[in-house]
Amino acid sequence: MEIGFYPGCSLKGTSSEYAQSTLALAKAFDINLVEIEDWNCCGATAAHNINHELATALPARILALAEKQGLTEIVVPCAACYNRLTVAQHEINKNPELKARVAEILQMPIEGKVQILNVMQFILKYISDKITDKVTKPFEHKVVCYYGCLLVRPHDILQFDRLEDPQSMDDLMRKIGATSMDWGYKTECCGAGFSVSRTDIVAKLSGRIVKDASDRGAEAIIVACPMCQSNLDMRRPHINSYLQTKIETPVLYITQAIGLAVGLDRDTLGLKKLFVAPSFA
Amino acid sequence: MEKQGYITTIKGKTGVNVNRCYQCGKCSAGCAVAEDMDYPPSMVMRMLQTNDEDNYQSVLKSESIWLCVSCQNCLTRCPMQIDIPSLMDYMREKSLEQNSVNKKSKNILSFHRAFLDSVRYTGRLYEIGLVAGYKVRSLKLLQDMNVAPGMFMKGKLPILPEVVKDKKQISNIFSKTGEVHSGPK
Amino acid sequence: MNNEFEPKIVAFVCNWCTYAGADLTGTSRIKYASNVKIVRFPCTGRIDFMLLLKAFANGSDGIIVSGCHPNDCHYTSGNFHARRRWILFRSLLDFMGIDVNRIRFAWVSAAEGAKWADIVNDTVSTIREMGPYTEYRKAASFLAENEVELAKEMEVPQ
Amino acid sequence: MSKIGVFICHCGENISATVDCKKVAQEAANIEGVEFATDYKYMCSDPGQTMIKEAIKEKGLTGVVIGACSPRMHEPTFRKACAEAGLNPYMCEMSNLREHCSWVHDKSDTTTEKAIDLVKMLVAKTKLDKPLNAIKVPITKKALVIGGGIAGIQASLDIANAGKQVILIEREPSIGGHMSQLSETFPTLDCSQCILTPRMVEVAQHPNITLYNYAELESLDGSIGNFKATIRLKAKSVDPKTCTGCGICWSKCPKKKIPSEFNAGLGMRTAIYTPFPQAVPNKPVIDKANCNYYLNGKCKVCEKVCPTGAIAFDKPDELITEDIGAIVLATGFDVLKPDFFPEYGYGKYPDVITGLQFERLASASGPTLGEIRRPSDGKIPQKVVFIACAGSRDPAKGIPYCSKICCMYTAKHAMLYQHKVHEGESYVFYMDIRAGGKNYEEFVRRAIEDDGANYIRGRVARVYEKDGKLIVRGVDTLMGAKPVEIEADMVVLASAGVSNCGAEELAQKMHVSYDPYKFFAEAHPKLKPVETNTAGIYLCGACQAPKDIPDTVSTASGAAAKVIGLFSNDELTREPIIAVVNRIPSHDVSTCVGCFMCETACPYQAIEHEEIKNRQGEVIKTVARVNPGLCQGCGTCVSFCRSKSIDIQGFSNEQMYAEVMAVLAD
Ligand SMILES: Cc1cc2nc3c(=O)[nH]c(=O)nc-3n(C[C@H](O)[C@H](O)[C@H](O)COP(=O)(O)OP(=O)(O)OC[C@H]3O[C@@H](n4cnc5c(N)ncnc54)[C@H](O)[C@@H]3O)c2cc1C
Ligand SMILES: Cc1cc2nc3c(=O)[nH]c(=O)nc-3n(C[C@H](O)[C@H](O)[C@H](O)COP(=O)(O)OP(=O)(O)OC[C@H]3O[C@@H](n4cnc5c(N)ncnc54)[C@H](O)[C@@H]3O)c2cc1C
Ligand code: SF4
Ligand code: SF4
Ligand code: SF4
Ligand code: SF4
Ligand code: SF4
Ligand code: SF4
Ligand code: SF4
Ligand code: SF4
Repeated sequence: MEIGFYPGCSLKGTSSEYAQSTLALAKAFDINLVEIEDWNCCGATAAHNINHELATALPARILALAEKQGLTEIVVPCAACYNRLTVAQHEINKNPELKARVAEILQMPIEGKVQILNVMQFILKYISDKITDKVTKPFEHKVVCYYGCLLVRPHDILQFDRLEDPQSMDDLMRKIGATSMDWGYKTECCGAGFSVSRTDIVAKLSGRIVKDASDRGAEAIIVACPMCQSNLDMRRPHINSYLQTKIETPVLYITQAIGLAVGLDRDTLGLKKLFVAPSFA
Repeated sequence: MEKQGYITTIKGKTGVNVNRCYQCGKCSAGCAVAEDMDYPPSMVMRMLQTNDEDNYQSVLKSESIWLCVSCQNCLTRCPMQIDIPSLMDYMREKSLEQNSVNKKSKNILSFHRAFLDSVRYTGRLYEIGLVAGYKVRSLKLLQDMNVAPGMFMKGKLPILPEVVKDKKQISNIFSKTGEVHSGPK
Repeated sequence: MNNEFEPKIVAFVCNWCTYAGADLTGTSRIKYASNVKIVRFPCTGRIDFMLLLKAFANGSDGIIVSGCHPNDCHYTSGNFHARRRWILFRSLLDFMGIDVNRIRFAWVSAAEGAKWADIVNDTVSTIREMGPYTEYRKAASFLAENEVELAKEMEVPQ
Repeated sequence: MSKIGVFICHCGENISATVDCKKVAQEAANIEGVEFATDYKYMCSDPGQTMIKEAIKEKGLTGVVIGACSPRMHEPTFRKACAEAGLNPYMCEMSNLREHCSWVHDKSDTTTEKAIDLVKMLVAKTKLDKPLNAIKVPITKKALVIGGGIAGIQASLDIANAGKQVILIEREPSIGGHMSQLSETFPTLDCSQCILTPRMVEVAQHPNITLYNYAELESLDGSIGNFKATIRLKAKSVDPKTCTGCGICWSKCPKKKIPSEFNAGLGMRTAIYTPFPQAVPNKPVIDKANCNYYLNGKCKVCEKVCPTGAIAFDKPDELITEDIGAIVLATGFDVLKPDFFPEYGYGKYPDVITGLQFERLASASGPTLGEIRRPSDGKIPQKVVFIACAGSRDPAKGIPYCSKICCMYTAKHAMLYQHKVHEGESYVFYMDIRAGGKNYEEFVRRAIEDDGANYIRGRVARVYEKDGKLIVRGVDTLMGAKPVEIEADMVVLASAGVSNCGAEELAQKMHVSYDPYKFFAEAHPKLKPVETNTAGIYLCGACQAPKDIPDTVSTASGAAAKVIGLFSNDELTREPIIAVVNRIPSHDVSTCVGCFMCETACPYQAIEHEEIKNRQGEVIKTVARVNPGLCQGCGTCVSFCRSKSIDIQGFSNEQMYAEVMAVLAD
């Protein structure tokens, strides 16, 4: 089976292990993820912070390319890209004027009918049912699931999971044998795009998250967003110096955790690319 | 902008009727960055409600609008369903437009600019380029020197940018949406 | 002054709100133009729009329809029915070649004596400016020929 | 041929100062069908009325038009006078020459001309008047009260004490409603059960009250004065006549872990149970959904131990029908349940509870015998956070209204907590303190000033648990909207008051209107607060909107007064201004085509279906019929009827047409 794939910039750079593990996981379930040809950056926070039209046009090009390539469904693992793409498509569809304007900017027709799936939706739709049979090495660890702020919001547009206290990731983790714990920071913000410009804020916000996880004895924090991952993982030195402790709870992508459970190896899943190395794999 | 009009303009541009806010504070209570803001989100709402040009200008000059990380916590929980994130977007655009960006927030803007420049020239984010661009703009030359080598080692920072083939289309998108190159500040 | 056109205007009002409001105009001794004559109905819901058409067809220059404010209807919802049909009625008027400005739809409560005077005066001056409604004979024959069809047209699907 | 008499009044100078009354009378005399016309200084005075009566008799008048003040003022006066002279009162109409003419125009010929026109209009209408008779309906003097909370209890007692019969139905095993669950009540802090229990007992013992517990309204027919109510008596599985209430059965029942509704889930009960020790009636019922015997055919322990043989497993539901003259709706309210507060973790953290659960904790008869102990581990909480407006005033959660009672009970809760846990700290997050009422503000001030409740103005964004503490993240909007974090042991949500489950269905059964939140709607918010739009059905208490006990009891007594007023007559007299469906030319035929547009139009459900049968008894067609008991005479149906088959007496199509034509005819 073939489904479209939009990696986005992070997955090509800082978060290449997320792309790696997503592709590997799909392959393990006989799904071929086809990259959208000549895709561009979605504009992320930057565009939408300072130029609304640009923030719509950049994702629109991606969607238009997918349509051109005949893709009806695309998987977007980065929660930020997923959010931007979904919101842009929603806005285009509810506002015909904007749709026309965007088509004019792009010099390309756009339908606005592509199904956009985040990694969770992708797993739930195509993999979840078959997981139990495939688990060879149950992921028997205590974990907390960190959804971040973008995966479930804005809820009236995304319509994904429960707004407060979402459960889909927790359910998946339980399926692969993990103990998924209740905690206080499921959907609190990690500092998102401030990673470089306001590292102090990221250290504080991500610090609270990491601390709560570690206080509760989590062996890993499970995420589905490269931005969350890099803030919690790559910024760990900042976090630790802010907290004045040394927390070594690793931050794994959900695709890596599931990958391990179904027997994929460390390298395929890019585990060595994590800054805070997991002790168990 | 004339005194009477900004509430109406905001409503027209963002759909947010600032007068719907009844100052419960739930947004500020849940906002990730409220304690770092000069005006927490519910205060921003109150200031705009006054329909007072001074207060409007204070918001445009505030750090708050740049500190907002668009996490949507406020909108998610606001009993009145007020779309503060969109309002913040709008205020940032306005603030840029009239050149009253908060001094302490120049770094945040520099980062956004550097980011967009990377996208403008390559169609994608080129992270080394981004960091380099940001450093030039923010003059924070030493920042992240400790992280970068680790990233190289782990194969997370490609040396050469990936480039979109249809660069023309990308630069068209930028020029047509009015996102002009600002150059290092 | 004497040569000025004096329009004939019929007001269709409900008993509970506007009729009482007009009574209050009187009790408060607020003066208004004497062109308007009030016909009392139990409720605006009772006001059959065929009756309004017939008023036009028989030489009325203008019409006022007034009842209780939304939610204040003595009979809970009669005025909502009236309001819903008003939308259909406008297009019908148009179809018959009657300027919709010749009819004024208003809400006047029992406490709004002054408002009633304003509405009357305002309507009288509007109609005075529009001049007499002269095509009424045409409307009359049209109505006579199409009465059943028109009645059907006015039916409101729920 | 009609013989109309026209009487023009001067009203001293009120009319004659601007209208030439003599001229009006003269012109009126020339109108076709007018037999006699005159003018007089004061028509409503005794001599004026005598003048009318004499003219009716002498001239044999068939109709009367009085050109005077507003009919809203003197129509009854003149109609009465006409009736005294032997003329049907509904053949008398008034032309409003004062409020609509002399008082609003200056003296001039046009004013007099307008007066003449106004008289012409009413003459035209009166000529088409038909003699009508006031509608008389006999009244069954027995009231049905639905719901046995404090509202239903109060209404029942008031009606019964006036010597009228009452049937009270309560769907639960016991009467008492929410008030029986409360600890102490604001603003006086008297013990709820202490003031309620005597009234419950009085209901049970009152000779004029028949109490059906465990019963619900099945269906309702008829109209004011003559309703027919079918009541479902749900099978109790216990014969109340033989049962002595000894309690052996429930002490032996093996099913002991059923969350008790009375204790708001904080305590357990058995399958055979009375909700609480002071229940009225104090006889158990078996909860079939939880009883072992009904679930898997085994057990019957209760039957074995019952000394009187009262257990009756196989007795089915029973339907009874009662004739009823008036109904009082008193079905109360409910509090918002879980899942509405995922951000507060309600349903997830056992120590996040509702106000109603707090009442049970604070109540001497509750699961903790009145000690404030948190549900998770039974510890006495040292820090309690109260969150006001939980769900209320929150359009995002679908409840934009203020629940009215929670500000007060939250102050009470903080106060009770401080009284019971002296060293404890209480925090109240609020948006506004709504304490309008006698001694209410003083009560709240006491909680703050004397008992030290910490009031913080702002909402709470979320609550999560950590190390056995509930972390409450709120804000203090009076301190620059900076976030506030409190590590609490227990969180109490002042959850919104909402309509009772089943309210919508009940309203539809009874043709009572309800608002978007499914609270029953009063006929007029200010002037008919205890009436519904359906004549003969009244309402009181929290089924109308969240209400505290003082308001509940006042409306209950108000509704009872309406019922007693209605029952003080043997017959009901109503104006005959109602709709009728024509049955001309012969009784068998009607132009009605049975489209029932009228039915969709009628706000009172007054349109019924009637079958017309031929001599062989076969149904020829179904036509509309108006129930004169329900029709209020709005006439909306008339303008909906395409075949002009339904018309309204006193405001008929013909009459309204004639009146309009009279204005336009020159
Ligand atoms: C937490 C809390 C604290 C409170 N504290 C106070 C206080 O301190 N002081 C104060 O004045 N007020 C207080 N109140 C308000 C008080 O509870 C209400 O004013 C009162 O209970 C309303 O009485 P009611 O009879 O209208 O409704 P309810 O008490 O709700 O009674 C309604 C009754 O009708 C029955 N019923 C429902 N539907 C049907 C049906 N279809 N057929 C038959 N029966 C039916 C129900 O079983 C119930 O018995 C408090 C309320 C709450 C929630
Ligand atoms: C400014 C204002 C605005 C208001 N607006 C609203 C509103 O918008 N909506 C609303 O619902 N309510 C409103 N109210 C409240 C409303 O006015 C009262 O609820 C209502 O008037 C109370 O009626 P009452 O008959 O109890 O008292 P009152 O209206 O005070 O009537 C008492 C009567 O008793 C007479 N009287 C007094 N003493 C004696 C005596 N010893 N012997 C004989 N007769 C006596 C008095 O002369 C008076 O006629 C408003 C009130 C105010 C002050
Ligand atoms: S949560 Fe909404 S209503 Fe409350 S203060 Fe913030 S914007 Fe205003
Ligand atoms: S979207 Fe902005 S204002 Fe709203 S909670 Fe997040 S950071 Fe605060
Ligand atoms: S009948 Fe009316 S108008 Fe005539 S005197 Fe009496 S109050 Fe005045
Ligand atoms: S044991 Fe029998 S008599 Fe006693 S309470 Fe139970 S049913 Fe009634
Ligand atoms: S039969 Fe049912 S009610 Fe009776 S004792 Fe057994 S479980 Fe309890
Ligand atoms: S009574 Fe108080 S707590 Fe309850 S909804 Fe109204 S304002 Fe909120
Ligand atoms: S609208 Fe007229 S024709 Fe139709 S059912 Fe009613 S009375 Fe009969
Ligand atoms: S007059 Fe009004 S209440 Fe009577 S039947 Fe017609 S619509 Fe119903």
